[in-house]
Amino acid sequence: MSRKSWQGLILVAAGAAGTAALLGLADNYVLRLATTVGMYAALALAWNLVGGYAGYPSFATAAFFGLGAYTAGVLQSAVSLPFPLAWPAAAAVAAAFAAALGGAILHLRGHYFAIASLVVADVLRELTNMWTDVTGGGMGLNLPLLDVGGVAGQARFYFLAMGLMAALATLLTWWTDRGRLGMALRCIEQNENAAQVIGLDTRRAKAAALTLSGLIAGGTGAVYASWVTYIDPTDVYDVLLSVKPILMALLGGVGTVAGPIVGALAFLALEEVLWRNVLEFHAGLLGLLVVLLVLFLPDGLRALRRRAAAGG
Amino acid sequence: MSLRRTLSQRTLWAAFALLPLLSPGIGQAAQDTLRIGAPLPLTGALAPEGTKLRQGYELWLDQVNAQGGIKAGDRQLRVELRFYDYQSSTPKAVQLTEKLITDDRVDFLFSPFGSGAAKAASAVAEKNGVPFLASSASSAEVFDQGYRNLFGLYTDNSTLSEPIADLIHARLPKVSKVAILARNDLYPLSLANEFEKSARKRGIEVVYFERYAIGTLDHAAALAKLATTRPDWVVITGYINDLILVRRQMADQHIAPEVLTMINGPAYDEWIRAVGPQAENVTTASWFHPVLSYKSDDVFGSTGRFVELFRQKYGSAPDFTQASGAAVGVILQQAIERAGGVDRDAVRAELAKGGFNTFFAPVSFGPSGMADSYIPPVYQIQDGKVQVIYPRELATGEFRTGVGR
Amino acid sequence: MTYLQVLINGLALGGLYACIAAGFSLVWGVLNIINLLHGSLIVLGAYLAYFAHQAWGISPFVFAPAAGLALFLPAFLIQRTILERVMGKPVLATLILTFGLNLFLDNAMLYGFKADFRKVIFDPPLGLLDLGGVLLPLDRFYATVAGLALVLAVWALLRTTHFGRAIVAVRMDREAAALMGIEVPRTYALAFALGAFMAGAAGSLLSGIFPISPVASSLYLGKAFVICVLGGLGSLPGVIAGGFALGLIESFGTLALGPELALTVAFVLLILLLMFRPTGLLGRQGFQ
Amino acid sequence: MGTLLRFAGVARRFGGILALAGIDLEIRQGEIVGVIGPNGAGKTTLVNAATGVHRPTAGEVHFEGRRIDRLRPDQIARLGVARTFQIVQPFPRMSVLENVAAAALFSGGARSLSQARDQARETLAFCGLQEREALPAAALSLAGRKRLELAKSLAMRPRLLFLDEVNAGLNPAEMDAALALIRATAARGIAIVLIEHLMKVVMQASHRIVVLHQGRLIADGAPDAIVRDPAVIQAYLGNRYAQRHGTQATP
Repeated sequence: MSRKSWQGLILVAAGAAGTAALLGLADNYVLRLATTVGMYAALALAWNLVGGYAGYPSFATAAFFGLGAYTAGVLQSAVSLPFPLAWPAAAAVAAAFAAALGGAILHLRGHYFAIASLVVADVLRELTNMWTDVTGGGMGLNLPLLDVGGVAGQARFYFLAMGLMAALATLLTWWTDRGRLGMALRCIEQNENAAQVIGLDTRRAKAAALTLSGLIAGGTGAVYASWVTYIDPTDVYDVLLSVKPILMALLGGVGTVAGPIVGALAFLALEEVLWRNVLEFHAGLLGLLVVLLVLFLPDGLRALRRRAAAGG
Repeated sequence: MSLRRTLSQRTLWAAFALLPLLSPGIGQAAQDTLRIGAPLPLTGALAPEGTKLRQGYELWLDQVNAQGGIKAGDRQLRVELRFYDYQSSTPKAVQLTEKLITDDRVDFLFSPFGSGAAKAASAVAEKNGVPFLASSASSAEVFDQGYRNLFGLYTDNSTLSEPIADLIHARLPKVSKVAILARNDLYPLSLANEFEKSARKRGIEVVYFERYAIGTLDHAAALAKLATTRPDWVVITGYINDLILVRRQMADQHIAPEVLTMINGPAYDEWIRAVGPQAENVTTASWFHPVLSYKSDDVFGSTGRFVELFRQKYGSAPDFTQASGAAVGVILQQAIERAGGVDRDAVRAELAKGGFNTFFAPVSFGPSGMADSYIPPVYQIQDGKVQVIYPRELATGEFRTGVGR
Repeated sequence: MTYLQVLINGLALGGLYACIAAGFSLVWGVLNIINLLHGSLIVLGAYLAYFAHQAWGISPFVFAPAAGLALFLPAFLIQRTILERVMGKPVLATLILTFGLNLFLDNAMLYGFKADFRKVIFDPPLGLLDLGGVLLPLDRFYATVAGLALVLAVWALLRTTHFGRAIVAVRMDREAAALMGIEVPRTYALAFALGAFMAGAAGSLLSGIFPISPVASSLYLGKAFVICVLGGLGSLPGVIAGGFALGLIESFGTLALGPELALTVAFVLLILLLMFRPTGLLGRQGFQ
Repeated sequence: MGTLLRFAGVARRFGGILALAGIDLEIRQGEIVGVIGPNGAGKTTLVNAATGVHRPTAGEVHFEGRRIDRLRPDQIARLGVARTFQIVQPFPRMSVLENVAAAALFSGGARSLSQARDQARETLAFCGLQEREALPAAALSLAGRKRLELAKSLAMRPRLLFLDEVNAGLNPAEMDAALALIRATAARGIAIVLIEHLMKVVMQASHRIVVLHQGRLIADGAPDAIVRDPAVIQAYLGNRYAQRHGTQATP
């Protein structure tokens, strides 16, 4: 079996073992932490498809996440659609938006693409804020409580739901990595002009990557909305929802399947330690952590492993 | 045992926080400690409000512990406040409320700041049957879930608009047009909606109703449009920074309606100092103000003494957020003392009975859990001073019309 | 009459907006770095002016250059030690690095200055000009004039002094400039420091009009983005055009669509511009 | 032997510069056409016009009777028009095999990645790169990278191939190998347009030579006729040389 499929097996085994252990032993707070890891792993994988594989620095993850959260929220509260329908619908809406966005800004490169994608979340936040009679605007939106057993039941249910999103994201990334789209995105990342000349429709490939990214981020947003039962625009369109997944992918190694997951685990562990001990100034220290990470880990932990493997 | 602050203490306490996780047994021995959980926004956009709430809590804690703790039946209870920073993010507030219940096993809970976070966290408290005192939630939507454990200190937003509308309708019948400019945010927006209802109820035409985006610094264009509608009464809702800006930019465009109502800024000294003479005759309303004078059978004894103690500790007069922090402490204390213990059902029953005579106001809770036992007074800035002009029995000044140019 | 008033309101902020965006455009054009730290630097400048006014009663409009100078050296050092290591690295590295720096500075100020808003209070208040019924508040007038003067001064500096020519040369062609004996790393540091100077000065001018708090830093960054793309990258005349254009758009946008849309209009415009005219009104093709 | 590619009045302007000023030219199936001309004559612009990199500002380009000058580069490539770059453009961090497999996958009609890799191995063998299959493209020598460009183009199973100075910078031994490869490629029925400065290669390989000068076609004919054409000499070697040596130029 090739190195990659061994990696795949280890990843699946670790995931299953971890899930079983957490379901059995952990109390609600640890389950909540694990759910957060699942959420950010999915978001990091979603970003990785565009930022890691195609090398396009997308800051639109928060926009897709927020759109998914609000679509699911409105569908469940106003139209009282049951969640098994609302969540996929929300993911689809986010994916459709991503495809449309792709058509509009994917011809831009470098800084211009980064800024355009960064600003999309702001626009969506303001529009959500403004459309009060549907989204509740500044007053936020309450979602129905899903009766899936008491507090413990809720914690387990959302841990599984978010775990499912992360698994789905991993599967999509694995399928992309080994398939035609993965090859196309790698060519685009390394030399987009040469990619066109060998007959690759780069616009379609990039749009496909962004659509997948939107699908995953939108679905994750939908699960998140039900999990917290109350969302408001500034919270679900927060720029950190775009930046943290990038940092996690960078930490774990971009353009790989396992990288974003490893990165999410490592980053959230760091943040939890940071937050638990230093109450006053943890956001500032987070900033410092980010700076150190970018300076010393250009392509993530895996670089460390590779450097270590090659005798440092 | 007051709240820990120095770094060494904090690391010790952090270790202490881990204890419950490791060995649940230890919890039982310290039974004569009352543990109250309080998620607070110490960083992020709501940091100023979070710090104010904490100051209120601390002042009450100092008084209680100075008097040897809470008398519950024959035992004296040491009070410990366990707080975590939820970084102004509502989901983290819910997460931390859960942690305070399951990990820190707190007996009672003070809610996070604001209506949104309070509503989200109240669901967790309700499911765990933990009485949950909301110090800063005033929107009716927070109390529409029929929760038994949720108690709100503030009266509904309509109690802020109705008194002023009555006052104007009675004193200035010729006031026929009102313009409303609201910050597009949970509490300010629901407040503006209440003013619209109150105005309509009395036949006052709403000639302008606009929302300004959070973070707007330049209101010139919005005010220019407002001016064209020639309103007699102007209502502006928002937080103190917004209201400083709007008041000054109104003066810059010589907009001077018969009545100018701005809610929650003008009652603060900070606002009066910032706008100077333009503060004249501006009306506002608020659940609390230092100028009030209630007698109370709580640790403070009276509004005046509370204000004095607050000024000694923090060097400035308390605003309604700081006061509400201390008020929920006082109410919980009285409920525990009446119940004679920390049993949640007994304390919940006492809270529901109400009749708490506090420095903040005479507080009883309605069926939904929202306080309905007092009318937030109406204030007006007269000669740089805050005067109470409504209700009659608390009034310290007469209602004046016309606003400085 | 309203339209005239709204026109004046829009123009009254043009110079100030240009000053806000000038430093950002310079750093983007010369170092090809999107400086997410810019908003916090503006707020820092505002605080310096606020404290100067509290302590010595200096007017923020006069204090602007001093506030800028105070940031010049620290910015030079930040570039030399931290940013120098990511010059030429992909967009992602520079964006995330400045995001981290911004998170740090923003929270340092939040921790140091607390989040509550502070206001420079003029006693006696500055008052306003009454131009035949149309009112122009003096604080905005001074801020815009001072802002414009600062931008033009920097523009002159770039065109006349040796240090200025070096920056322009590096912006045009980094390798060629190095061959001409220009010490490129030092020029990058000087350009970044000049950017910080403009940010500090803009902050000082701002503190004369608006209340200041660390939470407002992202608002100023957003404006700098829009003005820069609107007016055209890396050209100071472009920034002036962009500043006045944004002032008018916000002013008339609010009149037509209502105040809560002011922010949205600017951002939607930014996206449309990026899609159809990345070079902006006056600017040359941006640097990739 | 129908017309494969036709330029009809093709012009291309870059601001003030007229890079191509109305080119009329036809390339037939199986033909090797050499395109020569001094630097800046418009050779690469001609390739770019045909392969969609720069859209002509006037005139039309037809491939197999179908108009292609409005299409995107990837659409034209998939129709069967391949090209190499004057400055090599590999996918640096991908292996030699992956580079060629990509071309096979997107234009070479390969159904799956594994099929694309098989086709790639065939092409690599044909170009003599099979032992260096696992090397990253960036690790190849200049000659190796030039050959990789050719391999990528061949893996696209083109019917027309533009070789833009694919032999520049090669030593004589490498040049002979390249010449043999070009002939073997043409033998597979692929029409080749050879943009070249190396007279030795172009003279030996081409059935026909076309000369460009300042964006205009000044000669089109058999290699030995072209060399003696006064207009060509004048364009290449300047007026004084032509006058001094009258019309008989040295071959």
